[in-house]
Amino acid sequence: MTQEKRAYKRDVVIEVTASLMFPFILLFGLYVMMGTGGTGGGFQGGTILATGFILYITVFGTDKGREKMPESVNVFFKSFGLFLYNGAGWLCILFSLATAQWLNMPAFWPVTEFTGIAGARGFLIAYMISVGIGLTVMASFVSQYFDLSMKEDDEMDGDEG
Amino acid sequence: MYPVEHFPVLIVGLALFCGFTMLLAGYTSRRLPFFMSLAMNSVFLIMSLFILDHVLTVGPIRYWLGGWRPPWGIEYVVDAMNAYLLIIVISIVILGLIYSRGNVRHEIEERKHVTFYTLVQLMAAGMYGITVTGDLFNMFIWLEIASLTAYALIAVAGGRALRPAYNYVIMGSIGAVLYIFGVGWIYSVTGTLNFADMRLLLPLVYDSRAVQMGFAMIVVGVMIKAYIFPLHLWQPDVYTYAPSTISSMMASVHVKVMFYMLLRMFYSVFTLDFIRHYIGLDLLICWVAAIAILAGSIWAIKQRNLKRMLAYSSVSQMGYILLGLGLSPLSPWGLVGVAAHILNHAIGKGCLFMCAGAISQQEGLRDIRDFEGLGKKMPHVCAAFTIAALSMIGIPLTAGFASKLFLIVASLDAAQYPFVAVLLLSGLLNLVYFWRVIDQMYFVKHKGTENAAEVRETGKSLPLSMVAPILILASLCIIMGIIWLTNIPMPLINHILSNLRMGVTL
Amino acid sequence: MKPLTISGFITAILLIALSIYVVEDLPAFGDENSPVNKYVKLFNVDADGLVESLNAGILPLQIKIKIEDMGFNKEENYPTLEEGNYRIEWSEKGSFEGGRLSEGGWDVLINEGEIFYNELIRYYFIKEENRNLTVYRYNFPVRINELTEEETATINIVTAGLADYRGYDTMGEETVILTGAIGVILLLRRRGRL
Amino acid sequence: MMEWLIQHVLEKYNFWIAMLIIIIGLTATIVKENLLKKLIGLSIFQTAMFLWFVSLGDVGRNILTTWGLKTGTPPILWEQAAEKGYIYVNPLPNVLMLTGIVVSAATTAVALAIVIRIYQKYGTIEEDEIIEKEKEFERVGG
Repeated sequence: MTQEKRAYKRDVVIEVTASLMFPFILLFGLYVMMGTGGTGGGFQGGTILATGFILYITVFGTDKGREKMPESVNVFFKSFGLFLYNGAGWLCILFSLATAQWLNMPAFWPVTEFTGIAGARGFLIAYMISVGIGLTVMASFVSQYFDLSMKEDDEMDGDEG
Repeated sequence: MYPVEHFPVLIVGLALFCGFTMLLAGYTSRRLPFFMSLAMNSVFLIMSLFILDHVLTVGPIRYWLGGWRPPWGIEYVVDAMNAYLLIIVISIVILGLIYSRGNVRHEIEERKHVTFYTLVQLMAAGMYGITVTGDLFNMFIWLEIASLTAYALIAVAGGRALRPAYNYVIMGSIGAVLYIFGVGWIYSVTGTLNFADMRLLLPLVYDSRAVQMGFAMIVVGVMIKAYIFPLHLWQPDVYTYAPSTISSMMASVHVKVMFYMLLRMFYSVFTLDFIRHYIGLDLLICWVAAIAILAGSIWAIKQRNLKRMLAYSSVSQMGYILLGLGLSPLSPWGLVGVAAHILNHAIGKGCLFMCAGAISQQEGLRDIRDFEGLGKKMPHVCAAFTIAALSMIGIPLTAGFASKLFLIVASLDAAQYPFVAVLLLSGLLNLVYFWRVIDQMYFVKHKGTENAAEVRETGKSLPLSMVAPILILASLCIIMGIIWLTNIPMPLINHILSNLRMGVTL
Repeated sequence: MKPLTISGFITAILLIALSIYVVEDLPAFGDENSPVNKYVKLFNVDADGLVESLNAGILPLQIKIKIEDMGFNKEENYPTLEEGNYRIEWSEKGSFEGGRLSEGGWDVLINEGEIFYNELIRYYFIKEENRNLTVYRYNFPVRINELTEEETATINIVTAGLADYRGYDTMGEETVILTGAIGVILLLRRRGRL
Repeated sequence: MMEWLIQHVLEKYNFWIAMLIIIIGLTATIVKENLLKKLIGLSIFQTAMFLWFVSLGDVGRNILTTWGLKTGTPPILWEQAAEKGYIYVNPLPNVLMLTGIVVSAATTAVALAIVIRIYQKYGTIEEDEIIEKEKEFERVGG
């Protein structure tokens, strides 16, 4: 076992509780993020998801944290969240053949067939837009935490003048 | 519902879309983001030409975001001023991107290029958003995106650029929060956030103190962002130590978009009756502008570093635009001067900063004193520098002369003779500090060696991708100077005057 | 006393003076009739013969012309007040409509003409006070509190406001978060592909 | 004077509290030498400004002046609101300030990244020591 790059001594109690709590925090974050019934929206859900990952990274160190959320997945989630939201925008124009405006949700005729105009807006708010916001918020805060928590020793490879 | 009406939102939305897909594409291959950004921005240039044609023929575009009627939802209003500014912003962003091809490889490490181009694209998206929006709070969001990317892009140069970037973050955030504070005040009295709706509801409460406070806070907040004279202290260090692509793009376009916000507040939200309501307010703005012009030029004369001198000269040029804004309640020529100088300064200053970046990259010289014989070593760049400098001074047949002429006609029309004197004196001061550089480049012989043949030929020559934008901008200075004097732009100017409710056409 | 502390002190004094000057025109805290929360006052008209026509459901010409030349007309992209386009409803004092207590007066409902929602929406409000009629215009909260269930089928009005009514702001805000993250990557990251 | 106090201070106590915190934040940003403390002052300034903006939208009886229970309830549709006599708070300032809070968070993140880079380069985050180090670098750099 190579010496993990961590500034503190390992403690079994913290590790076990953290690995136990981690999935439930994510579950609660998903609950808050999606659905019209709940109180939170995309932001609150995304932040709770981010706290789950941040707890994991704090306890297990950035290297194991990187295994849990590798950089490729992180970058993908950032762009995919915004792709969902931005896509919802100009898809409204595409689906309605340039008659509906930018974020005019009922223009999604496949969804409006099933749920009617108000239902279409409600469905897309609850699932497409909130998920988009949540993913971007989670990925951005986790990646900021990775960079800000960079250790002293592995960053001093010469800072340009 | 003309298909063209979708273009403003498509420009901003797809600019964002291209921004984060570049992040994904950059993750796989390093060279792809630059070409994606270049392609997307050239498509936007074509779309913006269509917008201008539609606005001039049919009329302003009013686009309801999300399908909600304006006082309730967000609305995009594109009239002649927006479309004109949008074309300038997109074309300068494209030229800046081409210039950055060679410059960024020299100044920034290879690993950071992907995120660098993503942030440049997001800054461009923020600027397009500010230009096109018709909603007060939406403008704050795009303002934040444009400045947040600018903070990070300045700090990326590392070393000397870190402290100025930090100062810019503090001043920029205070400016943005003051803008929101002002919006809060007028929102608390009228209850809407839409420009057109606010314009109709404000006259009922013109003399309420909340509206005065709102106006003051918004103007101060935007003045910090547009580095107008008393609040410009963060600007010189930022432009000297930032990467030269960023300082050229910010000096020519970023600040014009911030100034456009002030222009939109003066004409479309608080309308000129509000300014005429308080006698002497427009003269106060003119005098602040006059002090800005003179102080900026005097500071520029004292500078040794070329980029710092150009930074101070931008402060004084912003004074010109503010003078035009101050004179416009008195005479319509003021607004013509503002519209002209936004374009002329964008071209001239962009070219000057690009030349400064090229000189510091090729020869590594920053101090004006050791520019001897540069005319021979870098003939193209120095020629372009001279043309742009002449345009800044205001020699006839260059772009700068046209806007100075409009401003002088405006002050004569408004019978404000001290400002004519200020304009002529500042022309002289510009001559002093620009000629000093040209003189060093061409006419000063080497002190040590007499014969010029012994000029050492440095190995690497400038890549074409850097020289091309410089030459394009320099030639544009001349072409635009001639076009402004003919009446080709007259229909556009009449549309700008009528759309901003000046009530009179030239 | 370093110059910085002096300038900080002066800023504090200036801000206190400014707030004393400005506080008079700020709407009171928790006032539900302030322009932000309900409606903004347009003008008032003396109510000689107008009350009967209002009860009959026809907007008197005098009020219509005044609204038009105030700027709320066709050119400025506002719904027009033609004959069949609006309906007048009387609302009792204290009756509960869409999350607020009514003050007793006539509501003018206008068909909005949006693409996917074409029902009548409360637009103007006319109240009678001691011999003259004051005309108000309803603001955003009145519509969103009342019609969110109908229009967007979400219970949480703040989420509906965030994602749908002003959804474009939130997309800009997403980009702000993304820019924050990319800015930090650009400045601090040393390992990894980006 | 007494009437002015009741009408403008008791009835608008939200403005005075927000203004007090704004003054504290702004003076902290101006006075403090340490870069981090400047940033903390700036975020206090921003948060206080958002507090004032949200307090514009509150609805229902004012505790200080009417001593009754508040009648405003969060804007989540609720059947018994009519019987209990609760009215919905105005959701728009809340929506706008959710955006404002996120903007101030992102600005603070980028500013912290810059402060870390300054610390790596100058070894200190006190303003005056940084200026001396810069002069030193200039002399050394020649």
